[in-house]
Amino acid sequence: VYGGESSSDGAVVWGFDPNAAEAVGDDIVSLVQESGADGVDIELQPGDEDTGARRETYTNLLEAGETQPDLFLMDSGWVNVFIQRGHIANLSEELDESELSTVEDEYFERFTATTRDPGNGDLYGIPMFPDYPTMQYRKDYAREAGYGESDFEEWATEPMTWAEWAEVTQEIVEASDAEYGLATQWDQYEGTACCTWNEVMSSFGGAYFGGRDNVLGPVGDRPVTVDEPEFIEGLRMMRTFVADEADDHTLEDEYPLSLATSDITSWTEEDARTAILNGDAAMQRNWPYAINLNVADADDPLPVEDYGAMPIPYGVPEEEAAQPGTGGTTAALGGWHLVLNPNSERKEEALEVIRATMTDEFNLGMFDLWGWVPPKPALFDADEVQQADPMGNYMDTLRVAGENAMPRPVTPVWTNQSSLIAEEVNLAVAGDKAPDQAAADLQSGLEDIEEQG
Amino acid sequence: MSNVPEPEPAHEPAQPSTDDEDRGPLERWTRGVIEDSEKRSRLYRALFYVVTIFFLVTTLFPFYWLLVLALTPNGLIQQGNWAVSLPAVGEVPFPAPQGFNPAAFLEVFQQVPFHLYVFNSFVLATMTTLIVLVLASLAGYVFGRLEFPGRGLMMLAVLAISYFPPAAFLIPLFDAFLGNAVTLPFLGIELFTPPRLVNTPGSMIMPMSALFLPLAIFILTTFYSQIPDGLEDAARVEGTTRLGALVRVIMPLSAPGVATAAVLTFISVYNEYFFSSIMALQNEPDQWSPLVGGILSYQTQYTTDFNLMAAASIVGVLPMLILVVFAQEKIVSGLTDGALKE
Amino acid sequence: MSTEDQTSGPVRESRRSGPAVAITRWIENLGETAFAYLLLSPIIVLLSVVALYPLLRTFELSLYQNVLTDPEFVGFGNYVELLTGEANSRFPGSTTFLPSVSVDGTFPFVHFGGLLRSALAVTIIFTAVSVFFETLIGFGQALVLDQDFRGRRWVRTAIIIPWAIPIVIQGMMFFLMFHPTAGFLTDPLADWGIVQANNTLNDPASSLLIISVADIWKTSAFMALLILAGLQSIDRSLYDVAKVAGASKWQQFKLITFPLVLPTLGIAVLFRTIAAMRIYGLIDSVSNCSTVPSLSCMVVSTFNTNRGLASAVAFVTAGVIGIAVMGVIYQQYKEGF
Amino acid sequence: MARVTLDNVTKRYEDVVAVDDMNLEIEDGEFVTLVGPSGCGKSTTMETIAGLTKPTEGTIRIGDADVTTLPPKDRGVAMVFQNIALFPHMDVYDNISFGLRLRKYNEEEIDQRVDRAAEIVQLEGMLDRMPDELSGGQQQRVAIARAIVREPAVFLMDEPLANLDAKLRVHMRTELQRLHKQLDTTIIYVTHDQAEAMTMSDRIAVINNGRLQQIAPPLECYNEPANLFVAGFIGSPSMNFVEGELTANGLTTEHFDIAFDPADLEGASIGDTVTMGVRPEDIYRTDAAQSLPTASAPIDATTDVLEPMGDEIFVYLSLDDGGAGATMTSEQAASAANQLLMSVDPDAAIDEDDDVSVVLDRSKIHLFDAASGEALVHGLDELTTGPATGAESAESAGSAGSAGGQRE
Amino acid sequence: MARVTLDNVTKRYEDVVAVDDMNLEIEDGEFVTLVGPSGCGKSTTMETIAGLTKPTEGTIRIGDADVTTLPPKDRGVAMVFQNIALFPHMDVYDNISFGLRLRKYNEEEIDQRVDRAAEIVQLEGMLDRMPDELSGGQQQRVAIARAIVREPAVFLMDEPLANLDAKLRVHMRTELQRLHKQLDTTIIYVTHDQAEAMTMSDRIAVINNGRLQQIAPPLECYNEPANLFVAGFIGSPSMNFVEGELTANGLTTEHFDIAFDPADLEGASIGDTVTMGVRPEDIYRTDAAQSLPTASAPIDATTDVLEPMGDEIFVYLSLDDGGAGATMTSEQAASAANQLLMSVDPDAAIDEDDDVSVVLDRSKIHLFDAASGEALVHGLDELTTGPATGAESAESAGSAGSAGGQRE
Ligand SMILES: Nc1ncnc2c1ncn2[C@@H]1O[C@H](COP(=O)(O)OP(=O)(O)OP(=O)(O)O)[C@@H](O)[C@H]1O
Ligand SMILES: Nc1ncnc2c1ncn2[C@@H]1O[C@H](COP(=O)(O)OP(=O)(O)OP(=O)(O)O)[C@@H](O)[C@H]1O
Ligand SMILES: [Mg+2]
Ligand SMILES: [Mg+2]
Repeated sequence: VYGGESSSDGAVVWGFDPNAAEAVGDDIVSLVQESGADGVDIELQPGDEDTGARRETYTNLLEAGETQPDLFLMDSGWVNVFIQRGHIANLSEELDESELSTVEDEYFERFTATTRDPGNGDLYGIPMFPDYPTMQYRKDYAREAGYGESDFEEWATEPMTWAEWAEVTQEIVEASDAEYGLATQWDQYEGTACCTWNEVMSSFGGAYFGGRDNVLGPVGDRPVTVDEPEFIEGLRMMRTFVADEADDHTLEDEYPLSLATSDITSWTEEDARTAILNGDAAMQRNWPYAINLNVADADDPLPVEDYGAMPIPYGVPEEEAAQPGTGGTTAALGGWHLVLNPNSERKEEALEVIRATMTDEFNLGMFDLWGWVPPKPALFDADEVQQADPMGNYMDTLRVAGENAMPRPVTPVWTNQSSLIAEEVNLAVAGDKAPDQAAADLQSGLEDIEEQG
Repeated sequence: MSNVPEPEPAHEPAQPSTDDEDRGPLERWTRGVIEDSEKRSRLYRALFYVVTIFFLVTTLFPFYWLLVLALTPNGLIQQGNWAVSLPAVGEVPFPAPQGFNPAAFLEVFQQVPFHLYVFNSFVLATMTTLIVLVLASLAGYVFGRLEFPGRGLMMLAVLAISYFPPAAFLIPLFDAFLGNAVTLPFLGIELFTPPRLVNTPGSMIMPMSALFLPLAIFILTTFYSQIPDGLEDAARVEGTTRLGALVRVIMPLSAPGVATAAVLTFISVYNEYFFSSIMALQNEPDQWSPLVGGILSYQTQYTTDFNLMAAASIVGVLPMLILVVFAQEKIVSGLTDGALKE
Repeated sequence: MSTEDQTSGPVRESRRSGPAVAITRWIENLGETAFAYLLLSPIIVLLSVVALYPLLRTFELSLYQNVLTDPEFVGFGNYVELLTGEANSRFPGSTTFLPSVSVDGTFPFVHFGGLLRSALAVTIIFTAVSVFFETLIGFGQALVLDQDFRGRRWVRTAIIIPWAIPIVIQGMMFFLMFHPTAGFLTDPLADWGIVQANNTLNDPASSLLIISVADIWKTSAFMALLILAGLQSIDRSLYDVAKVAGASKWQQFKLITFPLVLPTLGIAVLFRTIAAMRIYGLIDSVSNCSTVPSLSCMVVSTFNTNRGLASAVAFVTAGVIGIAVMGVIYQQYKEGF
Repeated sequence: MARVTLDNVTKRYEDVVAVDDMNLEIEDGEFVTLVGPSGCGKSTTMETIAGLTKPTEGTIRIGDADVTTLPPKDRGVAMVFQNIALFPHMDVYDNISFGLRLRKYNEEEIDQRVDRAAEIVQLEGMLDRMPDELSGGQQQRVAIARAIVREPAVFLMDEPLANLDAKLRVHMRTELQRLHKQLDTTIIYVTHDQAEAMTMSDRIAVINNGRLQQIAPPLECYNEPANLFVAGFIGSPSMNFVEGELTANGLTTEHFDIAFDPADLEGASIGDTVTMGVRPEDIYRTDAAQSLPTASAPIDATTDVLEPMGDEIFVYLSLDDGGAGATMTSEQAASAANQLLMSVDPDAAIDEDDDVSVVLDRSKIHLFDAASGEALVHGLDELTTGPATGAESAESAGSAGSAGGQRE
Repeated sequence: MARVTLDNVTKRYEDVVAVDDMNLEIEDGEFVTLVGPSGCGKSTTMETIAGLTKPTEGTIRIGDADVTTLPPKDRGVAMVFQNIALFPHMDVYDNISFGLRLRKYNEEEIDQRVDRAAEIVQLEGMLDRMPDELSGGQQQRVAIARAIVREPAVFLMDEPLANLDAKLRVHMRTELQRLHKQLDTTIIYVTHDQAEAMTMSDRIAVINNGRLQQIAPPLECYNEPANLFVAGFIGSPSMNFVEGELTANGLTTEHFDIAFDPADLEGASIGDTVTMGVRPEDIYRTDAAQSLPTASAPIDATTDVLEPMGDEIFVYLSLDDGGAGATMTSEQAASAANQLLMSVDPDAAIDEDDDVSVVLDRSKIHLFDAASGEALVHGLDELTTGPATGAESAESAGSAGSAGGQRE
């Protein structure tokens, strides 16, 4: 019945982010075509929203030698695995020298590095956008608590401590319609381990593996530094935010209770985003796309004037951090790359698309459309960026976040470790397990995994 | 008339004699029920309806819940207030539709080409069911009606296949269906190179047949073994072969069993997604991905559009509902009417 | 001489020539054993190709360490690691389920350390609870459906339809019912102390309960369908005999209905037990494998990271299931299986 | 009290009336046999009594109680089913003890009763066989044993001996009769075996097309059948029927006349068509009938076919020369106008195609109204041989040869 | 050629030998009836012939071909099963036409044949009923129709008429016989109805305990039973047996003697215990036996119980004064030494508790070796009434009353 292998004859198929594809898919396609790939048919194929699930689908596809999709959007967290397996095309061989040097010269090299073969430095993907979370908040609510533009301006670039932030938030909640202060993702899943908790932990001067330098290894030869006071302190703070009542494990003297809804322990990004959009939450920790969506593309968006962003608060300044390279405001470094399917039957067109995405025009356009932060430092200060609507309004905050980005601890054992981390951290914050117990259990669990490689 | 003393120590023993005094209304009622067949049958009927309604409510409630979700605009769902205030009782947590947004169903169709997925599911399920029925009937006949050395062992072997998590079959099958050479395990001797079967019905039907075969075999074995030998004998004397008797007499007579095996297999395949989601590499309809693949990809792509998810689920269930309504009438109750002689 | 032969018109099979007839005749003349194996041959072929071969390969895989990156033959190393608890850290849910009752070291070789213990415990508890209630409810439903009453058709449809729901939808339903935002059941049930109020679907006990209920909701229909089929193939005249012999409704059930559907019931319980012990999809869609770590969960969650170990778990799972259903099989065997 | 009473019981299936307005009163302790052609409604009647089928109309009483709506288990009846219906999942012992176990008899009592029943039906030593390991007759005996162990007030037995050999059948009959006496139970019995019906029953109920034709003691049914149907049905081989016209001199048939005074005949008048019936054993060769005081006038015939049966020989007599086909048999002979079936002693010297002269025993001649089939008279010996007005009326019926005569 | 031959066929179930070394040769076109007690192996024998059961030992041939391993469908046999075995999921038409449809007859031919068969079994108009809507007898008729439409070379019929009423049975017998003649088929038939066996068969095969006892034409089995078993089995009521000792004067039993010359008796000598057998109809009241040339010496007896059967009366004679219990019946009477069963005319003037004198028909007296049961002689009229050496040897056997006499 289905005679041909593909339904989208002639089109370059691009495995894509489902939210973006649904909201602004057509615009993105036009943007690519206008950026130099005119004449190329492009079809965006939405994948799983959950990054882990999307990785598994792509793994199967590429392992099976499928010819489609021709292009993939891949999380900077797992491109490396595909490079190791030889599943994606080596762009160093596919692209011209000049194009390669563009990547070398114009892109954030720290971000680009995640798409290179660590062995020989070959390039396997074109960075699309780095992703840094911010603390987004309802200015309208804040105004009701008596805060004004000057405060907002200060908040946009000056990170607060968690205690300060909590106080402010508490005030806002009390003064406004908000039901609670903080919305974030804290389910048992990758996002908690790689990002939300990683940020809190780092801001308290903690780290999973003894500091920033050990994030990417060497597995087995690095300390596990989980059962440490700063780690437990961070957990207790989060527990306090969620807890209804004080108990042995809450820090009710330093932080308000019930600042966050206890529901966050089942939440992922979208739950948090809708919570602030609905007006339930005063603040939300989320990625830039949430800004774009909430102020522009959602069904019932908030006006830009009412939506603010600030860097994630911190527990201890960098100087006081127990683990090297941590402390201060921390944003988990996410981001996505564009990679090429080596089996593609439309390699030429696909490469054309790749080239189009390397243009400034595309980068700026995507920032405007969907809030993809340009992967090129030069563009950060570009007028177009500053003037982009609505994202331009949040550039300052994003820059601060970018400067304080913490890469993910992605190693071959990370999958096992992350599920363990997510589980323990989730339980501790939900109050199902004492934070120190969770830390201790996690310590031994991670050590086991480290040992066994 | 029976003034003749009872010749045997016990005819039918009498009902335990009842002394009538000092009985509460409940006891009287109970006794009334015990003694009065009219009352008893009324009680049975009442009990029967209570039980039936209980089953109906419990099985249907989740569907009602889906419907409520689908009809409620997503914004309202997220506020999550399902309390319904009842007079006298107060607030009762019970989901009632808040707002009315049938557009969700249309929206779902815009996203997912359900008709294609449903078509795939039907093709896969029908073919698998046919294969399973044929093979399981043979096996059921063999195991249920023949005596031969190795019978118990063969049955155990067939059964043992179902002990394994489906994942245990996956890698080698996936490899083979990709068109990689099949090699003899442990020895590494290359046997043959199969054609590339991924994204075709074959890659799903074969493993699914094997997966659902044991259940069907066991069902049919049980049913076939209960058909009296006399009927098979009669058929054979009339001129059928042993297999002819199977097809013409044993299978029709085991129709409840055959129908059940068929329905179970069909539904299982229709709902299967482990193999199909992997063999249909991208859950695309043109890769023979079944309905579940479509719904699943929908679910995973839009994790907070609860109303859409619910609507998609309802849409996914509808074909099955229709099938069950009509097929069960044809298959199952047709037989019941034959068997029920009252 | 046969008059049958003399009649014109009909084509007698034995008269028709050609290989088909010869084959039919050859088959018909086979001894019982040969005939049995002949009929089984297509199944044997199919199962060898799509079941036996993969299983052998998988078994081979289980003797290697992590085939994807550096295949290294380790013999039964994976199994040893699994049984001694050394591999625990590779699995989700290693420390959470059940308060840790330490039985470490009570056996010379096998340490029932956290993981295998929780996975076993989860699997067995889930299986026992769900199969028990499914059988009970399924039997009840079958008895209802076996009656003749107005609207039976609709009741039957209603009862069967949960079985027709894909697991992903079923999981979605129950997930949403307990979803902190969209759901409505958490609070009332938590008030009754049945489930945990917060983080419900990340709480092992609550999740296990919810998953069991979800499974019972769906799979009772499977039981009902099978048992109903068994009920319907009972010769109705036996009831006449029993009635006249003085059997009450209950006695008819106990002495006629029950023993006669017992073989079918046995099959139903057998297969439900097997399926329940392989529970995975529902866990994944309602809760997650860290919270409710079943045996199959262990297979799936290690699948992409360590195939050798995953394969070993698959075989251990099969072994556990084999042991668990031995009782039922023996019962069936006695019944003449 | 185990009187069984059926009042206007009717059982209708969609398009079939299986039992049609049946009224039956069976006394306590009576042994009543239902007989009738296949499909006439015997089993259905039994089923309504047992409570397995609700009658479409009418009421059923057992003892003094109206049991029409009572479930079978409360009616105190035991039944042997025509289709045997053994429980396939129980061995012989369990099948037989089924009813006792239901009533929670103690083990010993059960054992004892089962042993006794097994002995009665001669199945000792087969108690642990499964039903499918038994021969047809053995299965039937298990079914009987299953009913008799219970010793209830009413037994319903639907062709319980159909699959047993003659000897065993005789044995079972005796046993059933003894049981009947011992337990003083009411037995309602269906059989196709006339000997059985004759020897065992207190009364026989003849049913046709769902309607009761006659209920009477066996010999009364045999000797004084209420109508043509009963006359033809009871007795094997069947009664010979010859149609004729009632004349002033008696009966005139195509081939012979029987002389009597029709005025003595109630319910019929001259000119009516009546059917004469006579049983094969009531036809004698004229030469052997000297001792018969009530012989009719001799009739000439030709012997057609002889059917030796061991203890008797059936002789097919042809009344006209055309003769019947050689293959004509008792059944056809009984109704064919030109044929008579006669039974003679096995030693009788008789050959095929002999010319013989036969007489009928007038005391055994039955007359029926041809239209309604109702019996008019049984035995013409009480009637005068001619019209009452005639001088010959004084003539003794005893004078053989004078009463009526051969006509060609 | 449809000769059916069984050579040393044995069928053993675990602990039961159902058929024991059976040798049977049935000619093409022959009608053979298997009779024997319940459970003797008749059905099993049929099943081996049909191919439904593989014999444990021995070979079966149909025509000239060894069919021992041939599947049933290729044996060209049709069978009526004892348990009827209608296909419950097919209506009557489909049941009857099953075999024809399998053989792909064209519709018209099928219709025609089914109609004809339905007519034969009198089931016209019931073709669209389901089996469970039929009475027992109707079901059985469907089973017969299913077999006869096929018109095969060999018919196997296992009690095909057991559930039919006497009239229908007679009809069916005729039809089967006509079919037999018309189609010239071989028919192997099982029945418990002696009349059926007698009238229909070319030969009767008597089986006991899985072993063939005698195969012979019906009257031969009746008149010259090969052994005690056959003698007792064939004939209803059963033959009277009295055990006695062979003396020089003939047979001496407890209550009477029969005079003959034992030297004429092959296979037995003086002093041996022999069993005498005489059928009820071969016992006469002395006064009614004047015409009997071969009467034995009169025996005094008392009538016990009378059992009127319609066309005859069974009289239980007690030879000693002790008398038997009133409930003793034919079966017991036949084997009890002090009892004889006699059948008399229904008109006979006979009462209970009368003293009567009876004679036996010497020409119908059978002697059997008591130990082996083998028949020694059938009819003593050919033997001299006394020892050959005695002067009386010349005495004619015709002189009634002189041969033997009463003993007390
Ligand atoms: N499957 C079996 N297993 C064990 N014994 C059996 C089996 N089938 C039959 N028999 C025994 O074999 C013997 C012969 O059985 P068969 O059915 O041939 O008897 P039959 O002569 O037809 O008797 P009936 O007149 O009662 O039908 C019986 O004693 C019976 O119990
Ligand atoms: N379920 C039914 N549906 C329709 N007709 C039926 C049904 N059961 C019985 N009959 C018809 O009712 C009539 C009486 O049946 P019943 O079984 O009482 O006959 P019977 O006298 O026992 O006959 P037999 O001697 O053949 O057993 C028959 O004509 C039969 O075809
Ligand atoms: Mg009947
Ligand atoms: Mg038999």
